[in-house]
Amino acid sequence: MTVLTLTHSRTRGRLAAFLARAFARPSFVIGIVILGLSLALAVFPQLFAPYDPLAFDLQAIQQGPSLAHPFGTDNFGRDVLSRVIWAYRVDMQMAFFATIFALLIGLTVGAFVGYYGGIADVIFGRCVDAIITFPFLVLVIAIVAVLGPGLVNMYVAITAVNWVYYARLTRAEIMAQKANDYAAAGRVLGYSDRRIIFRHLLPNAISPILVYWMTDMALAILLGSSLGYLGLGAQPPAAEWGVLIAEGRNFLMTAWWMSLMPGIAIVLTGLGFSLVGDALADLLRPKGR
Amino acid sequence: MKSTEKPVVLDVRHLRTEFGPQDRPLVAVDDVSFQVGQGEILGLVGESGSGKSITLRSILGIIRPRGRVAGEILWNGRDLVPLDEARLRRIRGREIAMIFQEPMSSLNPLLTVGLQIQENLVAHTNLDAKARKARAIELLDLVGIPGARNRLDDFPHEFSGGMRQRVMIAIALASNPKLLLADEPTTALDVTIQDQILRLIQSLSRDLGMAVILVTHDMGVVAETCDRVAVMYGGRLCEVGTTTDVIADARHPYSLGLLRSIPRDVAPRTPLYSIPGAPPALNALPGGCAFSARCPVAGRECPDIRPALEAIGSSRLVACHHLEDAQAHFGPREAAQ
Amino acid sequence: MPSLSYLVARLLQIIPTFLLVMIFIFLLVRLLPGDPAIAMAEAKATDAQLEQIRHNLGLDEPLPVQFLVFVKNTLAGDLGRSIMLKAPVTEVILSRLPTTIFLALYAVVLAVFLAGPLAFLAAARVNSPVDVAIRSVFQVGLSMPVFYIGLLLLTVLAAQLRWFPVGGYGKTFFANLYHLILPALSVALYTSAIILRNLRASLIEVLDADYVQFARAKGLSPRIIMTRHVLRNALVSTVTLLGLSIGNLMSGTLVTETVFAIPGVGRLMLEAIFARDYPLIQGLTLTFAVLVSVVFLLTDVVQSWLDPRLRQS
Amino acid sequence: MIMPTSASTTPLLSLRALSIQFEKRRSLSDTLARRPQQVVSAVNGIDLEVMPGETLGIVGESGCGKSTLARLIAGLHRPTSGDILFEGESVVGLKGARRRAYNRRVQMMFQDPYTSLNPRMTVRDTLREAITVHRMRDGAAIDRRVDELLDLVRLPEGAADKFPHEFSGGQRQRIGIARALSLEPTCLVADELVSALDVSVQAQVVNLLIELQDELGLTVLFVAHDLRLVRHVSHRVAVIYLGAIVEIGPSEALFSKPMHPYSKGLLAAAPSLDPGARRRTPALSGELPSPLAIPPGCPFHVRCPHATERCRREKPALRPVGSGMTACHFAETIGGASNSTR
Amino acid sequence: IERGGAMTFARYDDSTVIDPVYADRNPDLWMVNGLYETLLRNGPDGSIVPGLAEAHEVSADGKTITLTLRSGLKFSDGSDLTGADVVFSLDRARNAELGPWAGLLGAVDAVTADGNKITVSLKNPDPTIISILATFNTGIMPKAAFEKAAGATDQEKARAFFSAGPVTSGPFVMKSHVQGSSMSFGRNPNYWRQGEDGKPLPYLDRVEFLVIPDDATRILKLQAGEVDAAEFIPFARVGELGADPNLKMELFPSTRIVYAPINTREAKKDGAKNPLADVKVRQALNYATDKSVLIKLVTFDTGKPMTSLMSAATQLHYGPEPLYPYDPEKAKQLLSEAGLSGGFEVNLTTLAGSADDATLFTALQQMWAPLGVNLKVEQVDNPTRGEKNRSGDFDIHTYGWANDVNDPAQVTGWLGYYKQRQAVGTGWNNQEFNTLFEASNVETDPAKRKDEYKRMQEIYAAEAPLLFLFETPFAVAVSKSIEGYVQTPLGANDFSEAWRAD
Ligand SMILES: Nc1ncnc2c1ncn2[C@@H]1O[C@H](COP(=O)(O)OP(=O)(O)OP(=O)(O)O)[C@@H](O)[C@H]1O
Ligand SMILES: Nc1ncnc2c1ncn2[C@@H]1O[C@H](COP(=O)(O)OP(=O)(O)OP(=O)(O)O)[C@@H](O)[C@H]1O
Ligand SMILES: [Mg+2]
Ligand SMILES: [Mg+2]
Repeated sequence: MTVLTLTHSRTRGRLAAFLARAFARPSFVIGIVILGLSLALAVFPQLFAPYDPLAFDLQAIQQGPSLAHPFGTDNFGRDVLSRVIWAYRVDMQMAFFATIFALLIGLTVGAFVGYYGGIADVIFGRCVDAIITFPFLVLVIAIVAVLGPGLVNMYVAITAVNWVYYARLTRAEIMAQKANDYAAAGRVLGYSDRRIIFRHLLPNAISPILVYWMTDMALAILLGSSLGYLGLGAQPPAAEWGVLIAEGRNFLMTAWWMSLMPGIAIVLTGLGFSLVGDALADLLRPKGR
Repeated sequence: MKSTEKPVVLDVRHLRTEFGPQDRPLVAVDDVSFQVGQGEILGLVGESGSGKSITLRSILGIIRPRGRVAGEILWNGRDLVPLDEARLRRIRGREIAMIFQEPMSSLNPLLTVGLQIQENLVAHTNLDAKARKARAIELLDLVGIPGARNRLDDFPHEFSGGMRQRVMIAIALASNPKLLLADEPTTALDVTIQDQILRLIQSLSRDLGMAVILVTHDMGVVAETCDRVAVMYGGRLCEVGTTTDVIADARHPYSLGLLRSIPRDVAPRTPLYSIPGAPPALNALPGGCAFSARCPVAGRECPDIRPALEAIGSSRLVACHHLEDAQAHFGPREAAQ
Repeated sequence: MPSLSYLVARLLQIIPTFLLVMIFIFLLVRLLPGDPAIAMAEAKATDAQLEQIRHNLGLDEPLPVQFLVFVKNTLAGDLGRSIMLKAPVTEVILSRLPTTIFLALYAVVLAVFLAGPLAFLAAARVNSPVDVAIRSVFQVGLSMPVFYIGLLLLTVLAAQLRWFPVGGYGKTFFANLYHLILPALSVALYTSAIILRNLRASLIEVLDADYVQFARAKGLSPRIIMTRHVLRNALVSTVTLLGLSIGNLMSGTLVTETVFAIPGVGRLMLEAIFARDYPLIQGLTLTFAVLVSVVFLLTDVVQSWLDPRLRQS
Repeated sequence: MIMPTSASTTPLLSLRALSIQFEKRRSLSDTLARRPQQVVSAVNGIDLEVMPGETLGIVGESGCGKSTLARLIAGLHRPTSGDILFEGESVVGLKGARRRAYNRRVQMMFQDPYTSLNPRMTVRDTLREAITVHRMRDGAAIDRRVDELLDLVRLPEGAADKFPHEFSGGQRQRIGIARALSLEPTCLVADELVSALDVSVQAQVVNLLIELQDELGLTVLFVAHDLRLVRHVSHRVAVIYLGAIVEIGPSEALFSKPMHPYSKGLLAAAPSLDPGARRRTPALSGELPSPLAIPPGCPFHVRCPHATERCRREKPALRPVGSGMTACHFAETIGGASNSTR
Repeated sequence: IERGGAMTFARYDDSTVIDPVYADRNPDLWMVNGLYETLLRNGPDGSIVPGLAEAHEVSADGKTITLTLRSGLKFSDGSDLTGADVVFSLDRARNAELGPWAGLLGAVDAVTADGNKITVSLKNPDPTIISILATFNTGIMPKAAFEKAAGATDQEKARAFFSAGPVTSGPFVMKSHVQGSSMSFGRNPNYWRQGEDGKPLPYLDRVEFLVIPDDATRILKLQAGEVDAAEFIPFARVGELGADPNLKMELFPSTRIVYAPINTREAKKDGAKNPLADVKVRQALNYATDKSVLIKLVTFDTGKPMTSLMSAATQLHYGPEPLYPYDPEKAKQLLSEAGLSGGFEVNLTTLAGSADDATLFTALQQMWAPLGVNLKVEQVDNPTRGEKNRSGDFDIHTYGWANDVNDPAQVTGWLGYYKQRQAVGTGWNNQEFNTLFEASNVETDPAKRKDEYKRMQEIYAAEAPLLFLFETPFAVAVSKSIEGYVQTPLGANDFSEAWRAD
């Protein structure tokens, strides 16, 4: 997860030192614990969920939290805890897949545009403007409507918009790094542009982008939930926090646990991403001279 | 040690400034004592990180967060260390002014130069707006900024580095301070501009009786400008004396080494002297002499026993256990290295 | 103030952006499955009737022709007639826009008032319990879906405590301030969290900057240092961020307006999409683009007013 | 004075009327406001020959074009006009393998020890990369070569696997030198190699440079603003003012008897170590004019105490005066006259 | 007690243009009768009762209808309502160039007026025509006032007329309208009808409408007492609101049915063989569906199983018992007869964001799994679903329907008549059914027509081109202090006899 894209084993020592510094921060530890747990829940929901998230139990409709159902049951008698846990799988996937391609595309485009500048940069600038001035949610909704709802199409939609933000960020970082003498040194040493971009500039430019990625993953969950609320996100009967909240919103007064529990899950996960992101931002900030 | 016959305005006694944890502090300034007389220019030299800037900042009480200052700083007999912010504020900028090391980043980029000069006058004088403006123009004129009248409304980025440094000096001089703390006012500048600024400071000190502490690490600047010089190493003073004495006849091994590494009176393309080793980390200084690890004449006791700053002759203080050895080691110039 | 030619240049730059936006949206709506005719007459019409409707709407023309007509009419200031509302798009948008703008501005103001002072507090005591507490609370705002915040606010503050009305909006300015406080708040929480993060970070940086230290060395009063030296500098980057987040904010209104029953352009956009109301979608998208561009422009102006270095481009 | 090690008379590097202009980016609003295109003339018709094995010092005020010249030679900029010949062949605008071959011979070292090394690569990575890209060594020989280089620049054992931030400024400069040397170049361009360092560290690096040069027979272009150092290091020195050479000549001669009024001023302004020899007035007044608007005639006339009407009109050519060349109409009358001893 | 007062009503969507001809969305057409009175009206039991016309008469050949206008009828502005207005309104209503409803008057040849005698002559007998004259699209508008409205085309005029606060013939006048937000109706003092207490209708002085699209918010608004009624209460909350002492939870009988068209074509859109083309498979799926569970889960026991293709509240409905009672054994048997005991995959196209559809899918998936039917879901928005329906690109999809006309022909034609809409897009093409439908549309003998309808409903039930799901009521929560509000089986909002009790 850190920046250390270097392949050498020597980096391990540095990584260890980095981790030592990171784990000395309570906020990072809390964040990492949250994310670790979330990941575990996402990968092995069946180990944690006490019930089948889809099984109706018409005898136990909308029961409040109890020992049998710590998070209560929903309007079909499904166990809310199990649904929230299974939703981790969908939402963590969403966090990852909705951002990873944007990250990769943005990095590549941003790196090239930032390095070469010129006409490509001008065209890029106009495209960025157009995409940014375009109402984000509208674009996503439209793309989802064209391709049909469902997670994969949602990823496509979010990526189509989101890569711009990564590209902008990368471009700026690359331009800043390019001003450093080590980039000029690379040219004087006769290195190819590709080597300079990917081996020298990018590893140095990547920290803020990774930090942004962290927050963006939290945002992706939020966005996915909003789309779920509008019915454009995850497909039923799969549980997804936004969908769960949307399902529960009619019962805020009578069965508050239906929407509150997934709400807490979203906030907690978002908190995890942000805490880790903030800590990374701090840790990765280039040391002063 | 007495300075010259000039009355002492600043008397720093056992100044100690530390950062970081209480139990394992980083001591940036360690038991530093010196005096500055009226109209005197005191040079403070030493390599990067030796604590020069922190010494100056400690005097004005603007150590960045979590720095702790101890000792006495007697300004015209009044101790500045225990003073609260509000009282200090009346001294800062009015009686004691400071020029920062970084001319590029020390001016607020969003405010006009005129405003940045005049806000000093607002804080420390009761001149009215018109008078303030007149004074601001006068100040810019004084530091040699051409067309001063038209430049009040310009922003810092519209000035070159040298001019910005001069603007800083103008700001510092706004309320006729009695003491100017100049932190490397010329490092960022070219020789010709540096020259202009040093001449300016010199003439102000001479003409207005302003005391100056001039921080630099360039011995040439000291030689051309200062009356006395204090050499710092690892947060401590290792030698204090008149400029002539120190330049021509340094005693401390560090001062000697520093002077020796400057290429003067050596054949071209011959090896220069250089002090072996690297500067120490300030939080891992030996209990004794800070320079002992790099000192060519260090004895066994040096790392453990701290040499006191002792008077040698009438106008010089040196902190070293092995003055004679040093003299012998560096001895005649030819025996370099 | 930035020069006139700078402003003109900025405006000229918007042109290609707009053309791109127009092409995007034109193609996008036509890629959507289902067309206005189907959306309009959904259940009841026969295929022949549908054809008739399509013909009436000009949807049977080839795409390039439709696009040219669209561009031509748009340039003439005519955004067409809304299929769904049977009224000129311009008229519809103009009647709905003020509410949304009001909501967005209200949210921005709330966000700034929420985040500003607290950012100061947090930056003044970095890593103290106060700082940590402030950041955590706002963190929650950052990770809650707008519709959920909205619903919670509605249920607790409006329906239960009856402090505020449940949704809707007022007729006068002050009535609106009262009516829209919850929706504005639910949008503002997110934005304020972002502002807080950014402002806190730049305050910390600025508080440590040489020119602030220098200002202290000049013996200036803390009040002057704070306002004249610290705040202004910290604002430069925050203003950019605020401008950028307007886009997000507008997207936020889409959901908020639905939850809070506010007749703004956000909700209209949703309705238009679901009705495949091509002219309305196109008109609204252009409106969004204009709004966002104007905000960016304003951001630029404010920034170059704050920061003289930006004045000469 | 030690003469260049090679007695060859064919120059290693020749610059022919070399000029470069940077067009300031013209924004749309400039176009709208009909502001004219602004052009920075960073280097203005420099003619220069560098002999094999010699050290040529280049001095001048900040912004006069020293770095630009260095970068032009290293191939980082493309000249607007003029030519650069390396061993008699033009090297302007080389691409691909030919450019690589040129850079293998002509290396550059940078002023800033903090930004000129990739902070995410260990010293070994940095050196290995240079060696492998140019196929200087194969297999195990690569690591041996790395150790050799580190030894050459006197870096302690174990330095190889550290990252740049674990080194002091002087050590970093030595890494930079090792990196340049890894390609076994014939010519080094050192752009303010030691300006960022403390005096005592400067000495170490300068010593190393001189030593290596003598050992390896390198040609060095030593760009700096510390006149005392330049004098110590160089065989010949060129003084640049606003992108043009105003004086060039053997180091000792130039320092003891400068011919151009600017050289004189520059030397006088440099602080001497003699507290006895204090001046009350600045050696040279006025600021360096903006390279956006270089004054007509002699570019120095605005600051020159001896300027006449002719200087305002007519640009003086670089011509032989004394043991070097000077670009001043009145070099003979002004030059040489009493310069304070240093 | 004095009946009167004002009320506030929370709607799920706003009206666009309330015009008999242009109303095309439910929020429009369900409001038309509030403003425009028809010649005839539907009684509470669905029978035809007099409206503006105090009497009507059908000629023996069924081709001429004669109506007599009441005397002294006035529009809301006080102008007289005359035969000319009727002719104008009916001619407009049957003009195919204008609105989507002209087809309902397709049989009309001419409309003439002579004093208060209106003559509608038909090209051919049409048994539905009387019902149409009681349907919103034949609401009577003021000719003079409409023609004075600004605008070149009829559509522009209609909008201008509407937004100016139109002159009306119904119980209310429109006072104000803020698009997307609110609307206000005021009392029409010239309305002709009297209430059961003998006082002139309507009782209410004002009806304020607020548009609140979000279900939860609409209910919160009602619970907070800011509105007096909220429509389209999600069935999930019917129980909760019913228990609220301040509210009456009204479940108005409706003609609304929820069903799922099955693609009966031999091949799917992509060319693959379609197992659903086999009637046995369709029947099996119907048997495998436990409607009572669906009714519990989706409608929270407010719904009823379907007994015919049309709701029980529709005229000429025939359905002695619920269709396809839950019988998994029979389903299994039918499938094996169809050679599909190994199971197969079916795609259910649902409406994105619809909680009901999501529930439906989840339940069906669980019910059908034992048969080896692997149910997949595809969520789309409304227009996409419409497009898929029309292009036959689906297996099964969800749909709902409510009658607009108080006659079975509309729903029957929509669901079963191939030539109209390929039997609601299913591609089901039954010769006998089609013939019966065509005959019934010109059948003037009510008894014969009833028989034809009985037969059609039998055929349809047996052939099962639909998954028959359930009928649902219109759920409206009304404050205890409001009396007399009715939503008709056709969905229309009827405030004419409502009043505030406190
Ligand atoms: N806020 C701080 N916290 C911790 N350490 C500090 C702080 N400020 C300065 N130091 C340390 O104190 C030491 C002295 O710093 P100072 O700035 O006085 O050096 P200097 O002699 O002025 O060096 P230079 O010539 O580079 O300006 C340095 O080692 C520095 O790292
Ligand atoms: N890439 C560039 N684009 C535009 N102008 C440039 C560029 N590089 C250098 N310049 C300008 O050319 C002039 C000469 O710059 P250069 O860096 O060569 O000076 P220098 O003598 O090395 O100064 P210093 O001593 O400060 O390093 C300066 O005015 C500089 O602003
Ligand atoms: Mg310092
Ligand atoms: Mg340079």
